[in-house]
Amino acid sequence: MESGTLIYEDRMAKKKAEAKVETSGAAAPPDRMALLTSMLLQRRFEERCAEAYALGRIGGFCHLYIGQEACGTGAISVLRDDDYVITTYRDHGQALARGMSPRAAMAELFGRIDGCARGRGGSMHFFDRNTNFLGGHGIVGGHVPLATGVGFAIKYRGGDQVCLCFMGESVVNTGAFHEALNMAGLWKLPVIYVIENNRYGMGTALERASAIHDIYQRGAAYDMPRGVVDGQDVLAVREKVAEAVHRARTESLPTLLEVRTYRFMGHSMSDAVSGTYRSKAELEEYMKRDPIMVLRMRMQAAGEIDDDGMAKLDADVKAIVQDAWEFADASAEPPVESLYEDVYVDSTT
Amino acid sequence: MESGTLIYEDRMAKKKAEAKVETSGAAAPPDRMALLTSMLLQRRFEERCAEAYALGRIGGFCHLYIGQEACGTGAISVLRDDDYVITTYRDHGQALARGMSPRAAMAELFGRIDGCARGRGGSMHFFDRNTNFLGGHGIVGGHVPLATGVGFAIKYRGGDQVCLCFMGESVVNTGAFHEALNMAGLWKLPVIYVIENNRYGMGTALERASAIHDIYQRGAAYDMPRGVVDGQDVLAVREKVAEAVHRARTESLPTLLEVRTYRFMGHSMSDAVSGTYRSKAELEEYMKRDPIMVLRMRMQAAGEIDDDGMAKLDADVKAIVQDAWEFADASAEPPVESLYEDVYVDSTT
Amino acid sequence: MPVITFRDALNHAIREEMQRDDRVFLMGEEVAVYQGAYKVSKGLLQEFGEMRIVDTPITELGFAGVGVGSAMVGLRPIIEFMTWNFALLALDQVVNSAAKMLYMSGGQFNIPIVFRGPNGAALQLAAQHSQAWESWLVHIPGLKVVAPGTPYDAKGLLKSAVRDDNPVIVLEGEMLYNTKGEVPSEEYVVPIGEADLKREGDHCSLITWGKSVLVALQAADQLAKEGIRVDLVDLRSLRPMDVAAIVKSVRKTNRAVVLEEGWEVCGVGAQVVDYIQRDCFDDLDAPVLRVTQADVPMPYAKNLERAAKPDVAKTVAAVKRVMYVE
Amino acid sequence: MPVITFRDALNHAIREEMQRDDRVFLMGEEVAVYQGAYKVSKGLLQEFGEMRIVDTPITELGFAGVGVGSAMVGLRPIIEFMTWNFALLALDQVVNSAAKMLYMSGGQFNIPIVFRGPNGAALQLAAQHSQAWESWLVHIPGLKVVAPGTPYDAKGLLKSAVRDDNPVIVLEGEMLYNTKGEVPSEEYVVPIGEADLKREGDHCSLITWGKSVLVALQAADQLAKEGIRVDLVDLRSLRPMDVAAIVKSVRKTNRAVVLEEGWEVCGVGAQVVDYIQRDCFDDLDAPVLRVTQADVPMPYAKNLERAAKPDVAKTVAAVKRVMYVE
Ligand SMILES: Cc1ncc(C[n+]2csc(CCOP(=O)(O)OP(=O)(O)O)c2C)c(N)n1
Ligand SMILES: Cc1ncc(C[n+]2csc(CCOP(=O)(O)OP(=O)(O)O)c2C)c(N)n1
Ligand SMILES: [Mg+2]
Ligand SMILES: [Mg+2]
Repeated sequence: MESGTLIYEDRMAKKKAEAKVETSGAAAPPDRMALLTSMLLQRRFEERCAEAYALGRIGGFCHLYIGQEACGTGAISVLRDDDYVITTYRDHGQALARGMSPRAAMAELFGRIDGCARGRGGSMHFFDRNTNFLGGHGIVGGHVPLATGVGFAIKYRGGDQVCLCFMGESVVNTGAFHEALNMAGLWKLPVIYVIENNRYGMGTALERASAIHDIYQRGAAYDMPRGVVDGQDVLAVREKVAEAVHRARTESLPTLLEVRTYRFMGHSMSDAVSGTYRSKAELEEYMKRDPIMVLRMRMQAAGEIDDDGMAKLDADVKAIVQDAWEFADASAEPPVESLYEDVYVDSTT
Repeated sequence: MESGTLIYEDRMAKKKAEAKVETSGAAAPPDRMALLTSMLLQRRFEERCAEAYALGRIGGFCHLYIGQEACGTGAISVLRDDDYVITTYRDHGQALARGMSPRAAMAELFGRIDGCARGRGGSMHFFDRNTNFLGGHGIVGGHVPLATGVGFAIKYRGGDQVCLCFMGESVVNTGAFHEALNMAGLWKLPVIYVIENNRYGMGTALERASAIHDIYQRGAAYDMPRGVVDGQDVLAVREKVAEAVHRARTESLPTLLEVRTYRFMGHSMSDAVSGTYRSKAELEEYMKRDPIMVLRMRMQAAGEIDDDGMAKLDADVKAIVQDAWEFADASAEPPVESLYEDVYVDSTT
Repeated sequence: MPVITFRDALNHAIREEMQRDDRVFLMGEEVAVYQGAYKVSKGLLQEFGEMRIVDTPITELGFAGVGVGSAMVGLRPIIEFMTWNFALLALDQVVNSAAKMLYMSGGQFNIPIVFRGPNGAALQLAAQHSQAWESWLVHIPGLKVVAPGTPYDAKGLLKSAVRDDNPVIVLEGEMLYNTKGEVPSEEYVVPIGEADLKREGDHCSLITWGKSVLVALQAADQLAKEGIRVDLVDLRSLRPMDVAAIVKSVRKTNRAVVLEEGWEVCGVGAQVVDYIQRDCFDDLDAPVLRVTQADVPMPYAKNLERAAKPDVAKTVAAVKRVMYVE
Repeated sequence: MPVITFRDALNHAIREEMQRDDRVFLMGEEVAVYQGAYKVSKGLLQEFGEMRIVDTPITELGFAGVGVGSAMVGLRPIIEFMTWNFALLALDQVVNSAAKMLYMSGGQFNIPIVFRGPNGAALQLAAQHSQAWESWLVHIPGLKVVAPGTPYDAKGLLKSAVRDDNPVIVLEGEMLYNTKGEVPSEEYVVPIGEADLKREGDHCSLITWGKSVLVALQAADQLAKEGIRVDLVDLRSLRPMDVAAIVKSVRKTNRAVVLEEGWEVCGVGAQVVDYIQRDCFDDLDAPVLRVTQADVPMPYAKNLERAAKPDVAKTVAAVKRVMYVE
């Protein structure tokens, strides 16, 4: 276990060493190919998750990100390595976007010792100290105060990092959200709260859960800069988040950003893709704006990729996912004797 | 123990029997003398509370309402008997305004069997089934969801009652407030949330606790009708609350009303009146707008009361309070054998 | 007798009580349009409409309080927590409003409310979704707590809970919803506070409740094959607890094992042990042993989860230990 | 040795640890400008400034989470709850974030945080402000829990808590803040997990912690006058608990009484009883008895409150009962 001090000094040193090239809120020109690759990796990874779940290789709850990849990918693409990311149980895509190894991710889902949480966390609790990926949290709203706390720590240390906090649109109705955003607004903390508004919290349409429907307007209650963006367009997300990150880094101000998206799968593996609470027609309508397709089309139009290139990319990505599967499969179960480890650390400062 | 059914039917019968005279949002012409009397009664009652506390006749926490009487008095004055009132630990004034007998109130403070909660509740937990006074709650924010629940019950039964929910301005930062107001806005419930903004939550100025300072604007997050009013002017409060009550009764809509006031005493009996967190000068400035004085001056100008009349009224009110003290003093302690009563009712439906 | 699932038993209890008393309503996340996260409320929206089957935002604290407020003025809510794990957020309302209101109002406001939902671990749901909450809830005077293990008890206890004029906690088991059992078509209730002897024996008392009743039954079967006759006391209600039934059993067997899903430290089993040593001090031939979850947050990995949970083998071993067998 | 109050002992512990380590900060309601609702943080704002002594809005859930979040990235927060009664609102963060984070992250994120504040009843504060929470907190693996009864232990344990790399709960007593005791001026810590024998005797073990230590000392004095020599085990830490110290004492006395402020059902005392009957089965000459709060929400009236609380007379009576005296 690394001590808190080391981590702190590491980060500070790193931060200082870094040339700070950003000078305005505008994002550096996007590496579109990298964005496309990341989104495709997430998609292929999760398609295999669904397969593994059906085979019983993955257990418990498993919430797929398919359809929402542009949100996490665009947002995370503007971060520095020493920034922080924190999210909900719907965490596979963002973890991969942040650079978690697909092997560690798949091994975690398989409940193996080489998983990103040694097999203790599972789908809902991805963690990765190396990429400052702070989880993977299961209680709706519960991680939002944590994000505010990360922002507090950044300000406490006088750093210029930021914390990116993802959540679903249902979260805005929870008390935890309210308490956390009020403090972030009051204390001016460098946190970007990204609401991935996929229109449903499980089977409840947002209009049946929130008294107002323009979710980002909740920011008014906390005097917080706010905005809304098309969540199927990774470049648009990237741009909006870049502005917010700039504001956070340079002025230590929080932002509430609503990203309008849609999930193409059921809420979790046990939920039908459509039926009770949303129609097949609605789903199909939204699927026309697949975020991967949206970017690919744009790149194709600009001559940055062609069908062959796409096929090659897909094959590469699939090979990575296949490798992750094989790695996970070969990884050992955590030893039963390790059951009592990690309840406490045996150290003091 | 009366059963829920009986209460329900009682109220319904009563409601139907009542001629519904109100036809607009405007309050009936105020009985100013009644308002003055009520406020003066609260003031004199609480002055004796302070005395009793110093003598050790009252124990525990004791939060006085002195300076804020116009808020509760004006608001409650527009209610019907079958409406509901719910509030915080700072509940003496509102209970009296609602018609609780000063005897039952003082006996409760003395911890006696004839108290409004049999001596079990004390200062923070006044309850009175007869006047639909639903308490007296000690956890900041905790009673706000209860108020929303009362509104839900009214709508469920198809009644046209309303629920008046008082709270301090600190409450708007709690998760409970947020969750409760979102539901009231979403479901359109007949609840009037009255924020008594006395500028401090214990020793914390509102500007140091809330990201926005125009508290009533929090209503925007819940699509809720909202407003602000001078809380030292009982007539102004009455008028604003009357509008809200009308909206609740006729359209089943909630309202968030900020009432700007000031407490003339410390937060509780153990808090100095001024010092650490507010200056004597500030206090004195605010005390110039004593709500009782404000109304009295207006009535005096209109020839509705003169100095003699005021002296007479004061003497009457003091006599009532003296009687309450003597009653409380003569009332027995709750029998020790009753300790285990009221944990459960021994009934089913 | 008809054989139905635990889920349907609960569903029927709610439906019957809602038909019987129009002050009863069901509120919670996904109970209406979605027909219940675990389908306990299936069909109820269609039968009772959206005023009585109410979907809420994700606001456990808020809607628990809404329930209590409505109960203060005469309604009789059934509040469904999607799971008790999320109810942790609502416990201020359960404890400070529901449980204490009658007392602190001097007897004026009783709160006839039911808080129900699945409790304890299902399969591989990891640390935040796998907690058994009974010992916390049982600690609080003003609450009643029941934890049925069979469809029969589930229906009968839930009906009693709805009719009770006090707040009642109903702890269900996600893993129980699909289990089946006989449930009479005629009206019946199971009184709160009465244990049920699920298996008679004179060698050792095995005391449990809720989901663990299934484990205990299997353990009893296995022990029977080895000639060990277990007296299986299913507490069913945890507050009030049928201490007399426990004492009666231990006086007969002189030995006891308490099996529970939750953690050891201050678990309900500790209280059961306290009652036994106090009231059966001279009857005991061995210390009472407990079988509980390992003292760790629940791990995700299948093998670790299995190792962490109490099970038939651990129960059998504990019974043998108190019998000084092997 | 200097004699100081319990309040000052805590104040000094915080100050010294904040001087020692600039990652340590104090956050809570009224800790800064107001100098603490109970003045534990007096002078600290002036010494450390507003970035390290932080007033919060009334948002127990929120600021508990802020603490945990800051601890994930290397700070070492001390979170003050004005009282543990309000901390009920924050328990999701204490349990699901602080206690479980290390486990569910596979050992990557330990949470070095202290949650502290007054616990249990003061005087006439009635039902919502008078609850003792230890049995809930002790139930949870991943937390450590301490409950000092003297200024010496308060300072030493709080310092250990701040230095510990795990979440530690510190339960203080509002009624203890003004009590005085010897506290060395030199640096020291009291290790978490070690009980302290506050009085030696061979007739009966009296086991307690926190505020009840004072009651137990008075009871021991009174019993001594009647020739009954009590072995007074002050647990000080409740998780981990010094079971060896309990066992050692009971092996010597063959009798035990457990005294606690909280309710009986699933109280910490039940767990102590469980350990004793398990590990000292053959040593006991009488059932272990418990002295607890009456099983009711706390009433306001002075006489009822007195009747509800455990006290010296009840403790003395219990010791005599296990000694079969009178
Ligand atoms: C406090 C709490 N209540 C309920 C749940 C169960 N639950 C898990 S996800 C979810 C819906 C969340 O919807 P949203 O925030 O929109 O995120 P999405 O799943 O759409 O990404 C619910 C109700 C929970 N995990 N935590
Ligand atoms: C959840 C909770 N946290 C803290 C407290 C302690 N406390 C009691 S009153 C109070 C201040 C409330 O201020 P405000 O809401 O403005 O009401 P006021 O006292 O000014 O009427 C605090 C912090 C409490 N009772 N409940
Ligand atoms: Mg959603
Ligand atoms: Mg205030």
